[in-house]
Amino acid sequence: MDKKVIEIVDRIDTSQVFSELSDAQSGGICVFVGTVREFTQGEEVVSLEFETYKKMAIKEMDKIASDAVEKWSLNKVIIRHAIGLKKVEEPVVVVGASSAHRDACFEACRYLIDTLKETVPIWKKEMFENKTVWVSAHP
Amino acid sequence: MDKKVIEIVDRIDTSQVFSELSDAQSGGICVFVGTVREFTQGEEVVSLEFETYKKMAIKEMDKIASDAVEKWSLNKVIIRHAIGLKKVEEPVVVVGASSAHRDACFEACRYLIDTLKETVPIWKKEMFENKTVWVSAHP
Amino acid sequence: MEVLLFGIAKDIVGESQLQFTESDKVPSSVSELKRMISETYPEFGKLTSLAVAVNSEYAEDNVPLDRNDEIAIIPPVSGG
Amino acid sequence: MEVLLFGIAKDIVGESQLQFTESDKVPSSVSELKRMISETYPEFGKLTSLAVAVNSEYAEDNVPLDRNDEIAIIPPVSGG
Repeated sequence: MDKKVIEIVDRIDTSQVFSELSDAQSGGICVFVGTVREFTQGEEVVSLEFETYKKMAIKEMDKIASDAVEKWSLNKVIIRHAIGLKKVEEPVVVVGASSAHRDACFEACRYLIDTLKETVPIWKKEMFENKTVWVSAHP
Repeated sequence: MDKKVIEIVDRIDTSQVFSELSDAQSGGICVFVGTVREFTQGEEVVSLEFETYKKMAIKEMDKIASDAVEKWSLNKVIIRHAIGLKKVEEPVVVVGASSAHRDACFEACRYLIDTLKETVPIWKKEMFENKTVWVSAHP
Repeated sequence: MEVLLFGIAKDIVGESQLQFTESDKVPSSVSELKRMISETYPEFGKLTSLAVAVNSEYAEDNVPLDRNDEIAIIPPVSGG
Repeated sequence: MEVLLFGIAKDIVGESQLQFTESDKVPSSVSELKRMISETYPEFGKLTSLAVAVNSEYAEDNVPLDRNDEIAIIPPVSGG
């Protein structure tokens, strides 16, 4: 497997992620999975819909992964985001880092998800019973 | 599933951990897996052997999990440690936390592994080509 | 010149692309594009932020636009 | 009185349990137990730390020991 896995997929399978990040030089693997939460600010979410500018999103995800590999000397890194309609409890994003020691993989994993949320052109629409909202669009 | 999963096992299966931590009230799941690294301080490790005082270890792991659930309002938490002989790349410990927002699950996950390493009566012997070392036993 | 639209930008305009066909109305820079769309569609002025990508990279306001560039409006992102 | 041994403690003593059979030599507190084993097995003095568990809980030095307690020597832990 390549050192970096960067993907936009229709459906995320969380069962293989630790195998994908496994490495003989790693003592620690940290993975974050973002999932659809039933309530947001007290309102019941029916589903989320994700849309992307795929070509640019892959580029931005690759930059984040490369920066993390360099900064924390990671052995492997994964950034995988799902698009389309997602129901409650479904995984929508997986980021993970594999490194010699645990400090590095924890810090890198946090960096991956925080930076993804800031820069990667993916948009999330929350579908409630009676309305839809593009998240973060308005102040 | 119970809110807390506390286990000492012979072999760790990482493929189910995100399913185990899945929860409709969670937007984030953070998991750390500790694995056997091939080299430690430049020397090649053949394998690790873990031994435990099981009754006490389960009690201590349960305290750590309960403290984390309370402090970070976790929806689910897992602490699972393997014992016996482990070869390079094999998982030896899995800790994970599931929470509404990602700050909580990251902080809790870090707390789980850091505290486990400080208080849970489990002992690790590193087997090199020509010697064995009980880790941390001597200054 | 074509401009790709995503997320709320697509909803505001009601299309997935903007077309600038008359040569005297083609924006020559990122800042001019932003100004033109905000004048035509005041809803853009209410967004948290508004970015433009040129050839699938974020572009500063002073970046010039060419009709062969791949240009996209990037409303506030919300992945993850 | 039986004392369980784990990890390097088991290696130092060469057994998985210590037996205190003569009534005049049974330690009456955690601190006395620590002192007795360190005198008999000086290797314990070289460890990073040495703890004792009574009924599977960490016990301070002043905790008294009863022969019905489950007592264990806890050398420096290294899980994870």
